[in-house]
Amino acid sequence: MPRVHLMSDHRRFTNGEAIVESEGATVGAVIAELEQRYPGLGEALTHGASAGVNGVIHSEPQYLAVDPDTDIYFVAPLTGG
Amino acid sequence: MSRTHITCTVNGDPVDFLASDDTSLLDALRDELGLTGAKEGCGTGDCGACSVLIDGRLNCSCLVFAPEAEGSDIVTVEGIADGDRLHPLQQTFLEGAALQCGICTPGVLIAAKALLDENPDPTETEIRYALAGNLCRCTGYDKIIRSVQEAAVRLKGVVR
Amino acid sequence: MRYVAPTTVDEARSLLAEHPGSQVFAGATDLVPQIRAGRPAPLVLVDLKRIDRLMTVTHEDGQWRIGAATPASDLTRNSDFTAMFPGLSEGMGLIGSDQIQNRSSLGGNLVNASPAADSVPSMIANAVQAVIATGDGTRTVPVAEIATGPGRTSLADGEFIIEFTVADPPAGTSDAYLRMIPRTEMDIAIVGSAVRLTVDGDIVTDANVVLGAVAPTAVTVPDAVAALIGATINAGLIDDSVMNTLADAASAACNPIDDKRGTVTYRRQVAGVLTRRAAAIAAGRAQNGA
Amino acid sequence: MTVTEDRPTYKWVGTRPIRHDGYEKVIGKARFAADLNLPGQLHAAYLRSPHGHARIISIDTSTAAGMPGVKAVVTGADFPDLDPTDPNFDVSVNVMARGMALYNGHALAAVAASTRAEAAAAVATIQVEYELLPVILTLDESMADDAPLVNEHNITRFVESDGPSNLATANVLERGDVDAAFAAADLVVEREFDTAFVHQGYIEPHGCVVDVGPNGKADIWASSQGHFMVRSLTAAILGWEPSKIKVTPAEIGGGFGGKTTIYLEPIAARLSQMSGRPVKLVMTREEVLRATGPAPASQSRVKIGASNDGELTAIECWFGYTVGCTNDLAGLIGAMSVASYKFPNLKLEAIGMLTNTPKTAAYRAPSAPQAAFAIESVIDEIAQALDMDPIDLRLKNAVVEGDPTAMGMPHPRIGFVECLEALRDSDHYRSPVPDGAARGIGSGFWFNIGEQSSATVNLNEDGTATVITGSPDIGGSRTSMALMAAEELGIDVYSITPVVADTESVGFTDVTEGSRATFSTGMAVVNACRELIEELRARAAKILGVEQDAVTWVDGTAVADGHDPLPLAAITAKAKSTGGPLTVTASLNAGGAGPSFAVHCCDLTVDEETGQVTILRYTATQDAGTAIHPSYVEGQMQGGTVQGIGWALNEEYVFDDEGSMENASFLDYRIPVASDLPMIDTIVIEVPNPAHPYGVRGVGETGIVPPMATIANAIARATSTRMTSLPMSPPKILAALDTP
Repeated sequence: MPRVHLMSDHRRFTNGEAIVESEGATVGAVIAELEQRYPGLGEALTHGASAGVNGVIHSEPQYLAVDPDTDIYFVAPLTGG
Repeated sequence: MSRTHITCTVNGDPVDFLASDDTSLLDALRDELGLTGAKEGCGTGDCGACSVLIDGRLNCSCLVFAPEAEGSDIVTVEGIADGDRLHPLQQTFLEGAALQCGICTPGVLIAAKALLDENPDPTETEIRYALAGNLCRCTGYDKIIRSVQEAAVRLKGVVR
Repeated sequence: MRYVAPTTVDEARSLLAEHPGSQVFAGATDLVPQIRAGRPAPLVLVDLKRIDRLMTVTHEDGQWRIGAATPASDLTRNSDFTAMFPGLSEGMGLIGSDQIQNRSSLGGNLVNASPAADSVPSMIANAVQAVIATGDGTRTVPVAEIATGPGRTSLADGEFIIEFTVADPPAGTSDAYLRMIPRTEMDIAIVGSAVRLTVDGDIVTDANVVLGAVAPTAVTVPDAVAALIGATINAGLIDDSVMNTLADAASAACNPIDDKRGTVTYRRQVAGVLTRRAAAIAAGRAQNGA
Repeated sequence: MTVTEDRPTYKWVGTRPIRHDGYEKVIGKARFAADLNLPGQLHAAYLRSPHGHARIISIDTSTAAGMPGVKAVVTGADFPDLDPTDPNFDVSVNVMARGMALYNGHALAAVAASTRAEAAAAVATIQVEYELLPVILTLDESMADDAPLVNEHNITRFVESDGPSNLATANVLERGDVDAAFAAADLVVEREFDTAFVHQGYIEPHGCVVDVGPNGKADIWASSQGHFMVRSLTAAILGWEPSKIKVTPAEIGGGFGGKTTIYLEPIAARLSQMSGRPVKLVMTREEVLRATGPAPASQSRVKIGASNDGELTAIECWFGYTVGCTNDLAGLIGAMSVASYKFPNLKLEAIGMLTNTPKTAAYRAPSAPQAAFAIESVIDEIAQALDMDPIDLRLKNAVVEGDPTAMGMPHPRIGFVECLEALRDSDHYRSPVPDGAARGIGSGFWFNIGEQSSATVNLNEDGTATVITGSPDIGGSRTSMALMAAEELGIDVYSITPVVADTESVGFTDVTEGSRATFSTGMAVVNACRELIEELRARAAKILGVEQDAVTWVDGTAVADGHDPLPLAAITAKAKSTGGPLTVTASLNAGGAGPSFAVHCCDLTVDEETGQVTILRYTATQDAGTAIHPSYVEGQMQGGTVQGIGWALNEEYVFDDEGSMENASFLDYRIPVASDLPMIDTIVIEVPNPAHPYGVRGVGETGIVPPMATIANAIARATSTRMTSLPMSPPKILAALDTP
């Protein structure tokens, strides 16, 4: 099962859990499953975060495929100058 | 506002144009004569992007009123090449990557030319102080200074 | 706004008389930014640069005559003038970039009446006189009497400066000018200090110390002069006690403001430091005619 | 000097050709935003708020509308109101105020007239009735419990919030147990720092010319860091369809992040629509400084614990940024990025607070320079306390591939250690510190990003190529595209014409930011070339009468056993008969942007009587992955460094207590001049980025991150006084030297 690493602010939905496991073939599916278990978390991840997968930051990861032993790190959106 | 008829030479060509008395020479060059080489970076003589030669002397054209140009000989960046043969400074700036965005380049080339015309063998410090009136935000000045040094070498090689 | 360029002093006089609210200019290196920042443009702009007398520099029988509209770079490139007045030449050489120095003039720098004008302290220290065109003649006053406050001068309407005169400095005399700016170029002085010394052997027989940017106008420092006169200089060095008194006098003479360029305390401290350093340079120059 | 590490030898990549756009720039023919004049164009001028914060009761433009030469006047009422939750709401409100002036300089109205003078005269007649409101300028004022609202529409992002507040964003990252680690540490150093608002300082003021035709089609000519961004933001703010807007990119006179947003185009477009005439709108320098994006000011607290043998065991930071009058997402993440060390225990908290100052914008590695100044200063203080060489201390703790970033995600392949070692072994670091001087070290990095890019490569009948992209080019990226295309196709770099095309002539491309141009757009160019090579092999197979598999592409020729190599030009000459024009478009959303690390070193002296700093020598190392065009990689390092030096020594916004900027000119907003600086020596490190065909890492931003700490650390060693407030101007240094 893909492991999801949450930003501190999103741990308020999971009463402090920093890492949660979640079923899903894409990042979007993982987020949807998390919304079921932790209402509000999915919403926060959709609008306020990018996903770091295998060392790469994706600003819109909805359809990004993930396999069972992937680590997904949710981070605040990154811009540049 | 009445407009004054002004005659002068620009880059070796006799020109005449109309400008209202409070128009700057910079705006006259750009809007009346279509020479957009000189740029406005500040309009107050603090950035040097509008530098031109007036009767051989380096000036900020944004500080000069257009009527003052009457009868003078003006050189802009469009006039420092010899036909399609670039001035050594233009050539070393290209080869030495002394420009990135290029907005300051016209003013820097004119200031560097004014320096070398008067001091063919300047030290690094002399170059830096001669170009202190030309702000550049992209290059950090390093390659500009080295390109002026290289142009000085090439110009000395040419018997003038 | 109308631009006119008289070619004689009389023509300029009548133009100014004819158009109250007109303004003379030479380099306009202060005027243009001020107009751009919203200062109302004058009705008539009188360009003085076409009057030969205001653009020429002559040196005969022990006196220099400098046209008020002469560009600063004409003087900084004049080796005879710079040899006699290194400090004054330094002051003008610091007024902005080469582009600015090819236009800014002694007259403009003085009449713009910025407290931080770089040429004014050295002009005062060298007792430069200003020859002013009045309604129908001229009057001559020391430069120190021209600026009366930020942006204000003692010139009446219609008056303008024709030229400056300064006598050759007596033997054993030299001067120096230092200023404090955050960068190495292109800034308005936070503090400026001009020192002129006359030395006989190794005794200081005459001195003048004038500060810029630390009061509404350039300010002379009598206590500093008193500290210098009679001091001994060996091998170009003034002894420390004199230097400390000199520096304290300079700091005490400051009546500066806090502004975006410097604080009161900073200006006071640095005024003392620069005066000490300028005095050392002037002493070295005066003693060995550097 | 380039230190190259296990990289294939290329024919073109890594050479230093003259940039393709250089000729026009040195003869003064290159056209920047203000260089275009259209027949019949009007000139527009702004009315800007003279107050730091005021409700606009009424705006009366009737007199202005009747003034001579005036053809159109707009105020906030002439633009649709977006919903505060709309992502473009903040930009829209900043382009033109809606009932509320949020800062001194905020645009309230604009007039288009036949001449600039007539427009300005008309602006002066506009009557505005204000209700003055309290002005918030500093972090403390904004954070105060009873602080009035800076912007009543602000909803905090990332965290739960119950209604409008002055808190724009908040971010926390944690790992391990910092308190336990501090208790166990041999040495703990804690310091507070602050930095001022600074501006990107591009020499070209913002400018555009917009011509809206009778059919409602808008033709925009503007300089920006992304003309597709200009199109989408202008469309969103006006409520027009993007397809009705064409944006042609002018040469851009510097941006550094400050032109990744828009200010003028919607106003000029509306004025043009109302007047039926083209409208030219160009800012003055004063307007650029008073009303366009500065980088946020900041306060920070940094606490680091270490063992006696130099292991950095814990770091706890709090960063407070003042982000201007609207909720700016310029990424407080930057503050998090600078934990370049292993730090098993870490707690980083960053907040962004609103102030009645101009809306902030990105400025090279946004929010990282402020954080690096603080962190790298405390790390240097630890090195001093442990009497360790500052490079050795950093080497002992530097992150390598696999170590977690501050955000938890493991670093991909990075070159921080290689930069530290290169500097340690450099001539500069090996030579003794000149007497009277002191030496400082500082490091930093930036993530870089991928985002979307498109590229079209056309082969011309004579075997030359045109490479068309949508990435505006400031630092030489057009020539980098040509170099990569030349390497792929095997033809001369000067037979390639790189073009930055308008929004109707190339595929969608995101803004040039995050040092992504050479990385992402370069990748699109490479992909297009590789597709073309497949097509060329197919065409050669037809010409030679062999199977496509029998043809390989080598150095610009099709090679098949038993046949002479077929040069590219021979194939393109037969394009018609072998299948038609040879053109390929490739696009992608690039992933795998490799971080670029840098380590800087400077020698300087401090005049302890005036507080003046003189930099004697400066060396910058930085990992470029692969330097496609080394001269322009060096240029990015040198330019970023000098901006960092300006930020360190003299640049700051000076506001009066009404929020009016007192130094809105290049005279008193002091960016470094040529005589302030020595040469900036560069050591380019190449640790290839595995996620890019040529190993490219973006180099545009990292250069600005290390300088402030590098200079502060040198000043600390010169004067044994730790400067913690930027800028380290002479008055502040002298004051610090005097306090015991």
